[in-house]
Amino acid sequence: MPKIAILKFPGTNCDEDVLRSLKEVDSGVKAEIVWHKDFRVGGGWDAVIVPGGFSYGDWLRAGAIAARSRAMRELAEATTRGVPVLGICNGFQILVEAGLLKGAFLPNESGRFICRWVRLRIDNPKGPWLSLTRSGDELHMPVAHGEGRYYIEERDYESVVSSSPILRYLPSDNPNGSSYNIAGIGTEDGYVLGLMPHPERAVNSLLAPRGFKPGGEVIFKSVLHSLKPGW
Amino acid sequence: MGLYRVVAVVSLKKGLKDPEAETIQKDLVLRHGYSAVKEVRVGKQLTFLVEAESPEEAISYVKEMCDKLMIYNPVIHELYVTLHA
Amino acid sequence: MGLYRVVAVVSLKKGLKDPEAETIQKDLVLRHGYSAVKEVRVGKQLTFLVEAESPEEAISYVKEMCDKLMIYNPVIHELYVTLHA
Amino acid sequence: MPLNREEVEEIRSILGREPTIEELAMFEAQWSEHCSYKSSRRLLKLLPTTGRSVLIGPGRDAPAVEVFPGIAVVFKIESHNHPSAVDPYNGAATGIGGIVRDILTLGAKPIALLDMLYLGDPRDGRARWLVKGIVRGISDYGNRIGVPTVAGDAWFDSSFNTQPLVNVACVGIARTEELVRCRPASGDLILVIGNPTGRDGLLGSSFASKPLSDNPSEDIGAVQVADPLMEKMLIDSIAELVQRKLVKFIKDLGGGGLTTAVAEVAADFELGAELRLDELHLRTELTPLEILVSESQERMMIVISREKLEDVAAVLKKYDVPGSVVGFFDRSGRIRAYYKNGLVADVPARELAKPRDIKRSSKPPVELVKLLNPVGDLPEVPVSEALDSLLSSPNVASKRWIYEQYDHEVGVRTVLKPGFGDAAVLRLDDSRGIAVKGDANPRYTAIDPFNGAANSVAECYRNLVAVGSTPVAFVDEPNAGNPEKPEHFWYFEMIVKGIAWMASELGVPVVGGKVSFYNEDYRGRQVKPTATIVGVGAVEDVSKVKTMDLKYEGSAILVVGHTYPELGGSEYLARVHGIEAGGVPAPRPSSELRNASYVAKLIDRGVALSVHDVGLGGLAVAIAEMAILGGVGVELYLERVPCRGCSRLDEVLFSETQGRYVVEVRLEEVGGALEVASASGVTAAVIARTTGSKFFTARWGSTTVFEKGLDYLRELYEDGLRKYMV
Ligand SMILES: Nc1ncnc2c1ncn2[C@@H]1O[C@H](COP(=O)(O)OP(=O)(O)O)[C@@H](O)[C@H]1O
Ligand SMILES: [Mg+2]
Repeated sequence: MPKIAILKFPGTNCDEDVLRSLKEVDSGVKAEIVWHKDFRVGGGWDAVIVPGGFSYGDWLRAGAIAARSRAMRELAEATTRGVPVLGICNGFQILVEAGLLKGAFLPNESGRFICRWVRLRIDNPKGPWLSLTRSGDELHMPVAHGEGRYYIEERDYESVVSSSPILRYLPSDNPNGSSYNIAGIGTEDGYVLGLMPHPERAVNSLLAPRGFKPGGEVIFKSVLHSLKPGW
Repeated sequence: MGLYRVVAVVSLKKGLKDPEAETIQKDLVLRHGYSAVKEVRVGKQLTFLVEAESPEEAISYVKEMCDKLMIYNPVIHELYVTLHA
Repeated sequence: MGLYRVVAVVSLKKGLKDPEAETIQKDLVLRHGYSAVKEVRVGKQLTFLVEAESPEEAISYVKEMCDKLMIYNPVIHELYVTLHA
Repeated sequence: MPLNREEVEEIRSILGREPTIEELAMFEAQWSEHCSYKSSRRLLKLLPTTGRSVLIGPGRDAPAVEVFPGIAVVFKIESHNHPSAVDPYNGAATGIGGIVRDILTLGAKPIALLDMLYLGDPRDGRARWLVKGIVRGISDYGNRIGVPTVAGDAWFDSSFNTQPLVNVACVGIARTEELVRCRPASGDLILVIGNPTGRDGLLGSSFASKPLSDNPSEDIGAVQVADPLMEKMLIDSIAELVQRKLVKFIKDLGGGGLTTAVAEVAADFELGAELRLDELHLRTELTPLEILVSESQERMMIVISREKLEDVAAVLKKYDVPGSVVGFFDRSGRIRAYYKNGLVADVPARELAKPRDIKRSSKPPVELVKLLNPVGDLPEVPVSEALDSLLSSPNVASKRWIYEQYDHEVGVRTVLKPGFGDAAVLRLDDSRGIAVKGDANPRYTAIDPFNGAANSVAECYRNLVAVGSTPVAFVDEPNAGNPEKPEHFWYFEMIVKGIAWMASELGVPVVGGKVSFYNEDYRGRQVKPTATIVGVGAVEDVSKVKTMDLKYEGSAILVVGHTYPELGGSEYLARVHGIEAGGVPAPRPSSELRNASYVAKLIDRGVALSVHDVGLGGLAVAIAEMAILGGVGVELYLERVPCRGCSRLDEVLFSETQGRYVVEVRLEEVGGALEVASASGVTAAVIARTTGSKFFTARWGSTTVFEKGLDYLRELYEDGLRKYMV
């Protein structure tokens, strides 16, 4: 069984949710919440998830302080060794702030925090986190963020649009005014992926409101599938 | 009539705890060795481009506006209004 | 050695939609009739109390720190650093 | 409220000498209304506090009930009305902080927040500023600490324009055997952990125990800036301390600060304490007096045995939570505080912690009689327009603008989310869960505090039943005026009696609560006295939980319970006729019980497809909400509504008679459902059917009373509150 680290900073608050949901997807999973002070590249982690929350209170800017932390330097090192990394919500913001993914974040266009379910569509699924999905698949899951307006400059967008995995809100569902309706984006090989919506809140149909299906399950299944020896 | 750029800064009153500033100082500035920084304070800066007869008028116009609109809360904030340099 | 107050203002680049500024402007003009306000911009102001040899040194210390620590994000922000008046 | 002359005299006689200024401050903090309940304790004894499920009743920071064998729910309510009136953002935020810390004291894990907000008229500028600040404060704080805000109540009324009511509740869970219930013993160390103490919040609880000054900016000492990050670190570090069994006792440093925390524990366990005030970690230099009574937020007191100190320190260091050993408990029965080796206070713990009750006089205000008179002949108004007006009333309209600002999903438990049903439901393990909801109706309690408060209890009960839970326990928060004014105190008295009566009748204990007095505006006018009730229900199988949106075309709609001509105090009278008077709907506990158990049966047997209780705005509003949310049309036959004494259409449509539910039932199950009803003496009738038409139509015999498009109604409902908030 692969070993997954769930990296926790002061203010991270979705760590236990990710753990619970991973176990719901596969009860045998080996996953562990790792306090940022204890996180090491050499910890033998097969994948790392940076969960949501408000690291360091999100003071200054969402994810900005955590992005400069020692743990994130270790994580950056891990990505060069091909360890898959998933950033969810604040985790995505941290990865972007740390320069592991392109773009930047701005406050929601409404000026308010927003918590609601949205529909996403996948472009260029690639890499371990999306291995069981196909281009054009629709996934449903909730967002909950105040600074979730993903922004990417046009030339950067041009350079990733046809090569990198991108998750987009259906245009009618964009909750924050992000560029090109982007909800999530990955590196070209898809090993590092970040997304604003919360897949861990969408692994069980019990938690999906009427009209929505739990679309987070496939992301966790994908990584567990991809990490199986021989993949 | 002229156009004036008036800057209003809203910050927490002295003596009140400022968790944002403290976190920035402790977990960012000092952690990375910028120890010459003795204190950090955080405020919000609003810049208004105002049409007025004179700079004084522009300033007092903005002051009144900030009060009326309750852009800051006099109970916890201080407001500092100047003409943009 | 002296203590200098250095002010760093982080604001959104022009052209990026700033909901806070828009809300204030809408509220100002539409609801309260302050139509002399032509533009509103919002920024975050960080004030650092810095120990340095000279004001110039204090400023360049803060500038460097802001770059290194990414106090602002050059993709979306402008940074403006001055000595406190 | 500063100590009065008799109180100072009493302190002299307790000490047998002149008190020091530190001692005076300690008494002032501890004997404030907020901390001591000196005016309210006698009446609170009337509340039914016992029951099979009750593990810990009133007395501790928070009560605990056993919802399932081995699973305890810890929940509590709190008001932050006064701080929110002067600083809505931080006032509301620190209210959340405080209530969460109450839950931590038993070692429970906070899993849900509720906010019950009684706010000003959204058309008023200051009121709107308060609303926005309060909601943002709750949002920023609750979201940051990772506890979902899953339910609440929101009410808009000009009586709250300058003094809103911000009542918040937190729900936590723990395994029963893991609740922190040890006794602190002599020799145990007292630690204060969390934020360094500052001058902020100095004597905040005495601030909450007096009317607002007319110049709010003078109350700076009582203002506190919220620090949700520190709160989150407290939650995480305490969870680890508890899990590793390193603490014996935990207490929140709330109203009255260090003094209250230490004095109450010492008094409860017949101990004394020795404090070294200079050991406490501070933010700025403070005098010993300030250290004793500062109410800086995000601080907790933990009591540990000496040999655990090193382990505790390591946990605190891991989370970067500052802490200091400020003293220890002893057998002296006295609180002795030293500052730099000088003794600054030496007072008996018991006398400090338990001031004598004050018997307040109580007298119904004379104007009240007029309010209670039956409302005279109402002009006939078109009911169709009345319905529009009700659906767009901010009190009735969707609260989406509020709850979408709250992360109500964190924790991956929220099975029934805000806006979808009468209460929120959270899953615990795979199949079991709990339902939670908070309710009040300030208009009812302002007209008739006894019956109004009883109705708040009943409404909360119905909301819990409607989603498919079994009510287990309540906590309550009466928000009243100045207890020194007999006309204000009377409301409090009646509210408590009304709550006690209804809770006893329903057989659900009131296991805890909080009292808020001095809710007056700066002119000394009492805001609408309000009885807020929060309830918890047990859900055996979360997959059976019922939402209120209509599900299918072609099903039958049942109403459960009789409708009486009870328009007094209703939303209809207020909104459409501008009248806030009349006898409020009568509480009818026996039909509440009967109807509830019937609805529970329908849910349990899988007969009910959707359920909604009838509340504000009456039957018409309840059905409209179900249709709007489900996007399913309805044809309503008004002549079939079981009524007693109704002579007008508006009575049938908008009466707020209690104890009623609307249930959607599959056509083929109707016969069975009605049989069960008559067998159990319950009034139930099919009054409508669902259609594929996307219209809400009401007929009386062959006449069409109204016919409205669902999209049109949805717009009214969704926009009623939102339109003021942009
Ligand atoms: N202040 C609030 N915070 C969070 N949710 C709220 C608030 N006010 C209302 N709600 C939610 O909106 C929905 C409707 O509430 P309400 O009108 O009070 O229902 P009811 O009439 O059944 O008591 C519920 O899901 C409730 O929890
Ligand atoms: Mg209801």
